Amino acid sequence: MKKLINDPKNVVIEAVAGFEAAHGDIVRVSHDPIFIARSDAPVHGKVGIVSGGGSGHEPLHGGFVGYGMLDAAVPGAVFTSPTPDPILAATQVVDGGAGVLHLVKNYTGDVLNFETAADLASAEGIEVRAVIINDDVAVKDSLYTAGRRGVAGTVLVEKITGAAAERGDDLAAVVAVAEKVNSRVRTMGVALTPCVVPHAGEPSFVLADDEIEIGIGIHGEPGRERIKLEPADAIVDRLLAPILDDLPFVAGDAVLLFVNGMGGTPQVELYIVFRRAAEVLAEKGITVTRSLVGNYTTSLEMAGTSISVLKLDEELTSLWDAPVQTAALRWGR
Amino acid sequence: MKKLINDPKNVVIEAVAGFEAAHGDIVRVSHDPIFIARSDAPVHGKVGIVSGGGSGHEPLHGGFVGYGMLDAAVPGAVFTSPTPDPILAATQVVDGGAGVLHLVKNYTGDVLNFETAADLASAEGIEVRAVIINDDVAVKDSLYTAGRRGVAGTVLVEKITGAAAERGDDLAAVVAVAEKVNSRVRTMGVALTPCVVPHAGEPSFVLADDEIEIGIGIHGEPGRERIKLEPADAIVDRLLAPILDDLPFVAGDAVLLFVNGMGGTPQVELYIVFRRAAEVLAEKGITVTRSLVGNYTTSLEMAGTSISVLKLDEELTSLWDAPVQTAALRWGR
Amino acid sequence: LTLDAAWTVGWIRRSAEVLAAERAALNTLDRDIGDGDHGENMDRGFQAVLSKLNDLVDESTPGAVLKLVATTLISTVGGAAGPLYGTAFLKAAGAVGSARCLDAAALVALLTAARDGIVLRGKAEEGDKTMIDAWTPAVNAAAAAQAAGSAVDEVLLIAADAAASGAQATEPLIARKGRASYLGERAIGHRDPGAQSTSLLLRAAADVGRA
Amino acid sequence: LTLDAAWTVGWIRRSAEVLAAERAALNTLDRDIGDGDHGENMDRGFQAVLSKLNDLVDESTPGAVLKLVATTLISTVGGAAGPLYGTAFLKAAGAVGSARCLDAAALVALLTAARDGIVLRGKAEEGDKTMIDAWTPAVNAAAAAQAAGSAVDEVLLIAADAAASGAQATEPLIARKGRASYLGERAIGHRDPGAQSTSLLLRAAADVGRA
Ligand SMILES: Nc1ncnc2c1ncn2[C@@H]1O[C@H](COP(=O)(O)OP(=O)(O)O)[C@@H](O)[C@H]1O
Ligand SMILES: Nc1ncnc2c1ncn2[C@@H]1O[C@H](COP(=O)(O)OP(=O)(O)O)[C@@H](O)[C@H]1O
Ligand SMILES: [Mg+2]
Ligand SMILES: [Mg+2]
Ligand SMILES: [Mg+2]
Ligand SMILES: [Mg+2]
Repeated sequence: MKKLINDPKNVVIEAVAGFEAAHGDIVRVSHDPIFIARSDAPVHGKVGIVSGGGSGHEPLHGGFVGYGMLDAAVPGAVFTSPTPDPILAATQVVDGGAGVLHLVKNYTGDVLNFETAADLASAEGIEVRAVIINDDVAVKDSLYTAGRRGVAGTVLVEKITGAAAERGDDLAAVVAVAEKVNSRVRTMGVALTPCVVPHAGEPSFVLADDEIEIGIGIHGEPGRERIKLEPADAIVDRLLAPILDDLPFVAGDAVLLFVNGMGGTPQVELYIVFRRAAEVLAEKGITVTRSLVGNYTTSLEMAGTSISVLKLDEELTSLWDAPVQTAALRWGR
Repeated sequence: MKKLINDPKNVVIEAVAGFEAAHGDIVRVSHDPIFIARSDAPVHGKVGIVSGGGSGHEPLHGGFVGYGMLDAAVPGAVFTSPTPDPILAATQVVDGGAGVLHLVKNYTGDVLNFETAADLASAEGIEVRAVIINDDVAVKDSLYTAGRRGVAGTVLVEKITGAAAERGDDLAAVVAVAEKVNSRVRTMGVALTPCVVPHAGEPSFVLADDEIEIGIGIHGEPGRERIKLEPADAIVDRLLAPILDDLPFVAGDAVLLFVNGMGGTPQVELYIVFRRAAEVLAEKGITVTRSLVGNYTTSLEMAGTSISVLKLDEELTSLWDAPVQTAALRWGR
Repeated sequence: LTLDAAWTVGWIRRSAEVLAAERAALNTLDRDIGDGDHGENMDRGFQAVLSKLNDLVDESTPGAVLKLVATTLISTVGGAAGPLYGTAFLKAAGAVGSARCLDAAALVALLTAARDGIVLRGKAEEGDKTMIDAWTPAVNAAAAAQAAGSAVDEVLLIAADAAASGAQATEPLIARKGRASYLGERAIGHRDPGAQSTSLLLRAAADVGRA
Repeated sequence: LTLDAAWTVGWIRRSAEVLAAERAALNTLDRDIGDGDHGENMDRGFQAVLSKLNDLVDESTPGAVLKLVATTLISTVGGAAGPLYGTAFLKAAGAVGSARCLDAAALVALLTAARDGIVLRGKAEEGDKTMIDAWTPAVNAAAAAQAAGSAVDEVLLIAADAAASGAQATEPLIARKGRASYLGERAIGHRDPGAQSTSLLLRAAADVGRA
């Protein structure tokens, strides 16, 4: 394992310190407990939006703190959800009097820790609501399981929900937007190589030189099936089919197509994936009206990609286009 | 070698097609010969800026085409400079009557092919000037060698020069700005793992499990020395010392600190690097007033980083801050 | 054997020792069917507990120790295990109240409350391939032994044995909760890391009890 | 042996064959001290030349063939080798003018012009560890042989031999031009890929000459 780190125990602390040094114009950082907040938090009268989760998925979530997106992000240890303390502290700091929304990826640890923090915040008189993000079609959904995972679609939920809060929606309305985005976005990923968690020092799983993992999770959790490497176009077809069937997406839909890099995949490959995905959608009469390509929800240095498709309407499109100013996503200002 | 590609021969063609599909609002693409131009090119009365080079360094250069930065980018085969034909065609397309500047990284192939294209364009009555970028302190400079390589500092040259052209500077003034940035930026990189060129199918070099290459080039060219893996802070110190000695940077300087990812390095690691670099600069009385962190000049999936330091003044700072709207760098609009 | 505050502290110290020793093994179990951090999470939490234990005042009670463990785990472990074990110790503390010494009945109440706390938060049932599959057999066996008149040290031993069998019995299961539930049939053949850490904790209790 | 247009076409076809066969080997040489694409670049260029050769009219001259090679290489090879070999063939075409057939003196003029073109563009001197280290010995040996009255086939053979020795002689050198110059002492012990491809091209010329 070769990594540009010092003591593995200090990875998150030092990375957050670097983030603060680089982006002091956009964020301020609390070091104990650790969280990243908008430099102008709390914004009076605005619903505060807090997200968070294990580290190792950067720029998710810290890279999305700022005007028009998140008010705070709470990074846990690598691939481990944060504890309630920093979530509570972040919730207090961003509360501008209009309540706080927790955007939580659907993992037992994240759900439980955010739940505890929300209980504590409520006890202090802060109105807190949570929306659970579960866009991953690789996992069968069922009342009897932990349900689907929250993966790259989270970025879209955070951007669009953040825009709704920024325009002044009240807490119920912001919750409704978040639920709407989550209900209309579907994602599926593939891994070509595993990642190595710093403190573990060993790959999270092992793939042969000619194997790929279809339906991989963002923590290196095994996916749907392990198959032999195929041409990019064939892989894209495998990822896209269950996504399109699931909602389902149909001819006439306008969509945002998001090709996400898992961290170790070169940009040329992401664009090759985008090309094929756009082609398939066009064949089905689905129009790509917005797009996003890049490393936005990563799994450390894992090579691979995920494809997310979000069904747009006028409201979601204009919220997507609204100005945003964060370290990792910025336009309009 | 596992890659999300189809036929290795089609990597650049397909990636550019995907880029066009994703960023049609910012660029338009010529497929034969291949180049990427601003959607509103030529901008009448504005100096046109063209850059290019081998593919595999994305987002460099195509990701920097758009308002306030490049007018066109010409991608060659992976790690191979483009031929004169597409450079000439791009030069013709972006010529708005005020002349065209070629920004060329200092590699024999790039210099020669851009030279030929410039000769052909001049023969057609287009005024063309070239600025050669050579920011890499890893290589000893000498009249008797090919000189220093152009590496990640290129991004800073392209952004700031693009802003000068956008504000209406004439060709001589734009050239002066490009030369000024190039003269004030220094870079040095390190590789932890090699990269694999698609058509080669084999790593560009081999590093043992505990070895790193200090002073690596962006095509996997071997660097200054091969050493045992060290903590991130020690590596940063090794990279920064020759950078600071070279200009030299001194107490009281205001600088832009740019930590670039080589493609396969997780963002947490880049911020750990940034943290230490900022700390060392602060100790020396050098103030970081602007910063950039991310994968901007990559070498496919290589793990590693480079640090660039640019000495700012009022003019360069305001040109850096000026609005830019490209696929990979965007602010102010 | 007296289950007083000193015993409780001894149990927790021994647990911290064992979890540190088994850290890598728990990570490996979690890597197979989860995300590979369970050993890391537990070790981080119990090391934090260790440094907190020194702050305890002398005349402390088992309940006070358990409460300190609970709040420390909640604020340092994270992941799924943090809130689940945290709740377990919190409910256990509640169940023993301010008693200075626990008899067999109190011990069974402690274990039952811990298990119920986990079910309350995590909503897992037996057979879902979670830590509950170690807790519930332990609680049942302890309750039966106590009803049959066993002494506390025997109850502890019986609970630890039942937890160990329970952990082992997770191996052939398909998971319905936690990360392993994403795996479907591919979870078969792997032991649940949380069930294993539960087994280690209860074994530590029995071992300290015997010492 | 007559060095007419047909011979020139034969030389180029043979070169394309050899470069395709040696593609991986040239890549490997370039990987050691450059960026690993020299075989790829040369093969791409000469395959493009092959498909252009069919467009040639029957009554073509050596100069016309060389000019076609030049423009095709310039527009398909890229990298350093593209403009350098492109210029070489362009200048060679200029040197032989519209002659239908080349004698030994014309052959030497061709080789000299090619070499001078590369120097003009690349500014390398002998000993800089570039393709010039194959070209210059070849030019010198050819000129000497022609001055001594050798026939064209002998001149070709002598030039090819000299290029081969020249390529081999790059191995102990430190590079002062091209990517290998970044390596300093670490370039020692590796053959320059461009010198090697030059040697292959001139060997192809001699082989076709003999056939
Ligand atoms: N809903 C649940 N109920 C009970 N135990 C659970 C539940 N979800 C997960 N667990 C337990 O938590 C363990 C995993 O803990 P850990 O690896 O620390 O957290 P994470 O899954 O967040 O990485 C599992 O092995 C399982 O025993
Ligand atoms: N200035 C120069 N003069 C002559 N030959 C050169 C010069 N620079 C490079 N070369 C030749 O070009 C060869 C490399 O070609 P190639 O690998 O195709 O291009 P690149 O270096 O752009 O990848 C070197 O081996 C060397 O022989
Ligand atoms: Mg975890
Ligand atoms: Mg090259
Ligand atoms: Mg885990
Ligand atoms: Mg090369």
